[in-house]
Amino acid sequence: MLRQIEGSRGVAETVARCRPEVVCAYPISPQTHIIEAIGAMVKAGTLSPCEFINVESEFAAMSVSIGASAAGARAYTATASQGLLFMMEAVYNAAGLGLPIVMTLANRAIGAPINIWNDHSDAMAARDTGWIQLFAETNQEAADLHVQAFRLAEELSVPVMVCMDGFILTHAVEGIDVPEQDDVDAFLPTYEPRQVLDPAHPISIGAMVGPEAFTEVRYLSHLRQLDALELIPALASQFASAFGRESGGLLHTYETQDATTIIVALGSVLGTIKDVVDRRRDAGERMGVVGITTFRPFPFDEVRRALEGAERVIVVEKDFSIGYGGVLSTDVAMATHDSNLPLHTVVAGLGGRAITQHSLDAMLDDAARDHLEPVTFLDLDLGIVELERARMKAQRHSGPSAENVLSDLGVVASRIG
Amino acid sequence: MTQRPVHFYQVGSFVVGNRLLDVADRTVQSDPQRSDSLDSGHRACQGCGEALGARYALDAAMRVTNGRLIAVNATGCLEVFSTPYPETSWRIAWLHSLFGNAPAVATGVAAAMKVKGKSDVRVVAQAGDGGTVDIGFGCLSGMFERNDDVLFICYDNEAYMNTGVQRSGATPPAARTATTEALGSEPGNVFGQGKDMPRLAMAHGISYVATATVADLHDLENKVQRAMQVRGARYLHILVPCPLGWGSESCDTIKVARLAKETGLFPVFEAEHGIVTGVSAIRHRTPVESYLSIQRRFGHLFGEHGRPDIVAHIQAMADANIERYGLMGDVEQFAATSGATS
Amino acid sequence: MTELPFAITLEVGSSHANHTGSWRVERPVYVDRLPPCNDACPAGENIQKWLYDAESGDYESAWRQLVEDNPFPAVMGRICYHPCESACNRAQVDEAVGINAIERFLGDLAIERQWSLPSPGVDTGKKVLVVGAGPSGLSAAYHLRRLGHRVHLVDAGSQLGGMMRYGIPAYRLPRDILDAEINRIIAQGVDVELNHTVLDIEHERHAGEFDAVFLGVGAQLARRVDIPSGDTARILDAVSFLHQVADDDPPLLGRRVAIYGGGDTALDAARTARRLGARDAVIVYRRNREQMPAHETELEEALKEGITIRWLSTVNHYENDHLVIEKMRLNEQGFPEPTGEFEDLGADSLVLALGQDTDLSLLDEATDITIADGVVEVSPMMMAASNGIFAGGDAVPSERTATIAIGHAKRAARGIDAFLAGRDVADTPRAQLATFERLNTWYYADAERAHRPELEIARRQNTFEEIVGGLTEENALFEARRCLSCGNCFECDNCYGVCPDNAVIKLGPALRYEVNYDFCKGCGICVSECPCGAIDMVPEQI
Amino acid sequence: MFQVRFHGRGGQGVVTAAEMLSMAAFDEGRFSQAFPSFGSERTGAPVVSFCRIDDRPIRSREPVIEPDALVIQDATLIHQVDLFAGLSREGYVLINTSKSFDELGLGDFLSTFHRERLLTCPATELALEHLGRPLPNAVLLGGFAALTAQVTLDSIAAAINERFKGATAERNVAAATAAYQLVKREEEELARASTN
Repeated sequence: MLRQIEGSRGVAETVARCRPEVVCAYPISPQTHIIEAIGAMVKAGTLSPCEFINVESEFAAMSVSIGASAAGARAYTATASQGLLFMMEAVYNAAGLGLPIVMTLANRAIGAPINIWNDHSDAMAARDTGWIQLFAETNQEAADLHVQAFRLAEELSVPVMVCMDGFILTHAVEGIDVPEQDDVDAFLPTYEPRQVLDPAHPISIGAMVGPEAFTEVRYLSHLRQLDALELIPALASQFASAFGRESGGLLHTYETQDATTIIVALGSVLGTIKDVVDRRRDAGERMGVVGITTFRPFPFDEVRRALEGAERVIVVEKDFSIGYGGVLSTDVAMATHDSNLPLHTVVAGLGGRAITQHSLDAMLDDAARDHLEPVTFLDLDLGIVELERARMKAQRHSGPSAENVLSDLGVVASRIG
Repeated sequence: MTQRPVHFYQVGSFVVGNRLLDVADRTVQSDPQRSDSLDSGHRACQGCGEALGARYALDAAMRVTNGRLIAVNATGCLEVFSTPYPETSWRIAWLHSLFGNAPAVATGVAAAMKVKGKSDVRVVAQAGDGGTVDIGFGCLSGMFERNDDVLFICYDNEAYMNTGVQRSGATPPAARTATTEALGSEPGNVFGQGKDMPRLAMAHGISYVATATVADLHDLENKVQRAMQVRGARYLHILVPCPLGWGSESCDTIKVARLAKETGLFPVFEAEHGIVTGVSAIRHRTPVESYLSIQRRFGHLFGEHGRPDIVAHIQAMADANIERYGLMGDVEQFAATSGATS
Repeated sequence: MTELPFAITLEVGSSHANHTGSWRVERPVYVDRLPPCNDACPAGENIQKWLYDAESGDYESAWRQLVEDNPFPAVMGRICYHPCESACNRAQVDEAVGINAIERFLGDLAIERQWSLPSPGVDTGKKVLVVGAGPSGLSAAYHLRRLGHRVHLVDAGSQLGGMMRYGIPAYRLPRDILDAEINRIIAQGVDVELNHTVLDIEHERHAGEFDAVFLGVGAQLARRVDIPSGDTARILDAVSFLHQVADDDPPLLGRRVAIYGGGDTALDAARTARRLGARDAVIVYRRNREQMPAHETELEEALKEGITIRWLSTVNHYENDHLVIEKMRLNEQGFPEPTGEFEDLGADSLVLALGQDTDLSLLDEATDITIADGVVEVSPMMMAASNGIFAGGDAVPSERTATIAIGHAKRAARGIDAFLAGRDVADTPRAQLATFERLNTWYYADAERAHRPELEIARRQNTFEEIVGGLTEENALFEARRCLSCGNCFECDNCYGVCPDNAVIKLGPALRYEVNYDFCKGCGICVSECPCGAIDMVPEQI
Repeated sequence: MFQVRFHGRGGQGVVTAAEMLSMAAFDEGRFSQAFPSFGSERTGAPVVSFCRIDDRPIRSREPVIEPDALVIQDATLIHQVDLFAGLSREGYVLINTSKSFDELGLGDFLSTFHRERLLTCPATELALEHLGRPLPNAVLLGGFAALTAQVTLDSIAAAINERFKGATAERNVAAATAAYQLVKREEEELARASTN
């Protein structure tokens, strides 16, 4: 049933219907509403049996999940930003041990300077952990992806991270059709662990593996992710037939069939971009969009196919590898390396800066005039940058840049969005 | 002639399996059917106290739980020497995740058992002193505070042995390690405030906290048994000498542990809900020299350029322990607490 | 369970493929060492072994082990000077194990329960003449019967027992106990002939067609010195004095009795005199306490009973009612020499306890026998003459105690058996000594010795009641369990328990252990933690 | 598409107001979207929230830059924050105040807008009267319904009942209804004034 609810609530209720047996979390904005809601359901007994554990850190949150999963329980947790980094050692470990934990990542920037607002730096930091990473475009998809995530994780014995934009989705109230319990039960069988801690059949999990076998272990993990490239679309179509809506899959294309310019992006910004694209198509521009849902494993073939026929690719991404460039752009470039398709990176929305249609239009106008740089920072205030550069040049003790920039800007609280 | 009951046995009750005791009253280790939780073929050094302590503790736990046991292991010597691919020495359900998260992983296992209605399966988490008092302390404290149903066992060999004997929060004052060399005016480790993990555990008010050494098997097994008889968070701190890191003879591992107790440097006691309820009395009070001088890590305190002042300082610490815990009880009581009655 | 994830997950038991034994440079090896008690026992008892049996309450097995070597547990449990206890390693922990007391307990229990000695061996048809029915003669008879030889036992006395009966007062050795153990031996089928003095051994041997002879004639002749004395002075020797008392025909001694000498016999005489009513029993001895040959324990008992001693004194002469004593002093060499100072000592009688000699006149006709210092020279197997004459006890060169005599007899019996079979005795090599240093005494519970009850002094004045009582079973058991089992595995499971590599295999009750050298890394903890030092560390041949 | 921007201070339920408006629209079978201007919501700090209402699915996630309506829950923000940024000349403004625009010093500025679309409502007073607490957000929604006719008072009441329970809900509904009537009366007065 469609209801007007907050994204976090939609995700929490969906996760609850996936019947997780152990849920533990440590609060961090903007993930809090999700775990608060699940905690309430456990307390109320509407989610049972389930152990809800308030841990002392994200490191413990993932560690508890590891223990629970290894002992055969369906484990779920959620985090964001600094929290993901704090648990990172355990995040790698969960993947290394092949434990099908599902975690929601409410995407948020990473400090310093500390910043609670949305971008994709955290997800990108976990890019190489061995987790499957799915990005939600809407709150409906965010909810639906969790149902598929548990099924995917448990079939492959690989942990899955469902990424949804912090605040933009987690705190947005909109119409969400939370998957019904019966449908979820039909779609998601009970967890049959590939290996489990059982006194009746003792095994040792987590051996030390040396050079003689480490490469093979890693390669096997890689193969399992490649298997996911087959399984994810299959699950998406099963989901579509079971729930009557399109969610998940490897990627979504929009108006790409005749497009000469294609914009590639992850997550909720795709909606804004689509509005822009619609307007510009009305104005006669042949423009399309590719929204990547499965970021890890990266669907090279599908991306290549989706971009065939385009003359220009513009990757709009909410992350940035300092001293290098766009992370997603690099993957897209890998996918299209044999065609010498011009590729532009547009770094946007860092630390929660709003990505407005107006700014996107300006950027696309530049592109149309072939003035778009290979790497562009949307709405970058060069004036501020120059001031600080000058300050630093002038004196050794120029003070902390972040604070300087804030004072140059004046009252930030007055900024809208 | 005073008629006294025959309550001593030929060899007291300090041996592993006194033939004059009922089989049931002998230690688990005397049992030919003991589980050998940690089995032959492991790669621990000769005379490894940790290998010994781990088998002692887990075999005892296996007996109490009738084999319904799952062990979680932190990274460290124990983990590395027991499970190098392709061989494991564990005969029990065992999981290794990370260095600092054993308590949390164990919490997860226990939660899984509870949610699956298998609460008869008990969970033990084990780590060295580094994984307990240093990198694992956050998770351990959280596990204690939530009173999760886990017995956490610290095998304390007083330094980071796995990485080559570097100083840990449990390294004693004046001890030489790779990162506290025996140089300068204050050779070896600092005389800090120390990190008294058992008392930190007691401060959480958990149901059971105890210390033990590999030198008194009866005491150790009794404590494991008592720990397994209660639910919630429990803590057992076992002193396990490391011949390599301590510079003691491999054949002296148990002797060194015994001296640690007999000198008062390592108080052996148990506590319930934060209150000390029993101590293992010192049987033959011994000056700390006899403990220190057989370990090369303290070698710089003796000989020509010895440091009697530092030895005196350490003796004072031992005396303070003896005072604090009342370790000078009479031997009868000691024998009794060691299960010496027939 | 489906097939496990590669490498990160492993099957139990897989580490058995890793044979860590290859690390070893030294290997532990189980040994049996000679306990100091066994080493010190003149009767050659396997004390550690019979204590081991006693510890588990199996007293009969303990007793049977005991009588393998000594047919007189009840007697020796009273009169032996127990060198075993002097050698006992436990003395260095707290106090020696009360071996003697336990021996007596077992001996008394055997009498009470009428356990019989092991039956005689299959008849060999050989005949052995045993001269003298003292401790050595009776023991020889016992051992020879067990070896299947026929034994003809002769003694000049009217009763069996020799010095056990005529030398040792009843308050130390009750007669019923003595009789019981003697009768048990005779019941083995020993042919006894009393009141018969052998004058010529060769003649006696041929007359009886004996294949071999054992001489256990003892030392019955009291040494005398010529002491100038008045005609009313009453002088007698300790040997005949004690003999008369034993025959219930005590001589009159008067109120004041002086005893001259410093051996156990002197003490026995003095204490006996007290029991016969003497108010003063004064021992006159020419040396000091340190040099006194009597056993310390006996001396202390005597002093307790009010015996007084004149140290460094000799009897110069004996007036009618008093002795004239000359004071002595020790010179640099420690020998006493006269001082010329004299004093009087009132005495109604003087008992001479100056040692005994052996009557060897029966050997006058015997060939190739060497007699030196009044005793018979013997081989290590106690052979005195190559034609089959053996000897033991006080008649041969050695300290003169009943225990030693019993030891002689056992060895002599083995010698005779070999002689009769015409073979040499294979002398079994003695194991290395189980020294105190090899023990790990931590494992032994603190347990003070359980002492035997003693008769209070008052009642010792006028009766010959036994002074020292026996142990209750409880205390005997307690005492037995104080044994450290030096050098001999008692299956405490320490090695099995303390091995960090589970490399010790437990073979089961009485089967002890063996080391699994596939996994033993040679750390040596089992050796250090073996309470009784029954494991050696030996270098690997690399 | 109809876009609304709410201005207020942390603690005044600015975010809830946007949410309730979106629910009201949702109840009327329309598509809507509400979201806060994300920040660490400390009491007293200026807060902005947004609501979009449309007849087709709403995809854009950008903040409302060119609002069709402004709901200003705290008049003290007027000179601190650029409240009117992007407001179209056709836009609506509802300010929680008992003062007049001139008294607020907005007279000249607002002269270029449609006067009848600029209204005030003493929501805090009404809230104090009905709830006993100065929570103007739900109250103002009643006024908003009257001013913009984007949603009916009934759907506002429904949203309030969805968001609050029991007495709180009833009182908020009552307050919102009062505000609705107040604003309606204001409109009529203005209309009468303009006809004269």
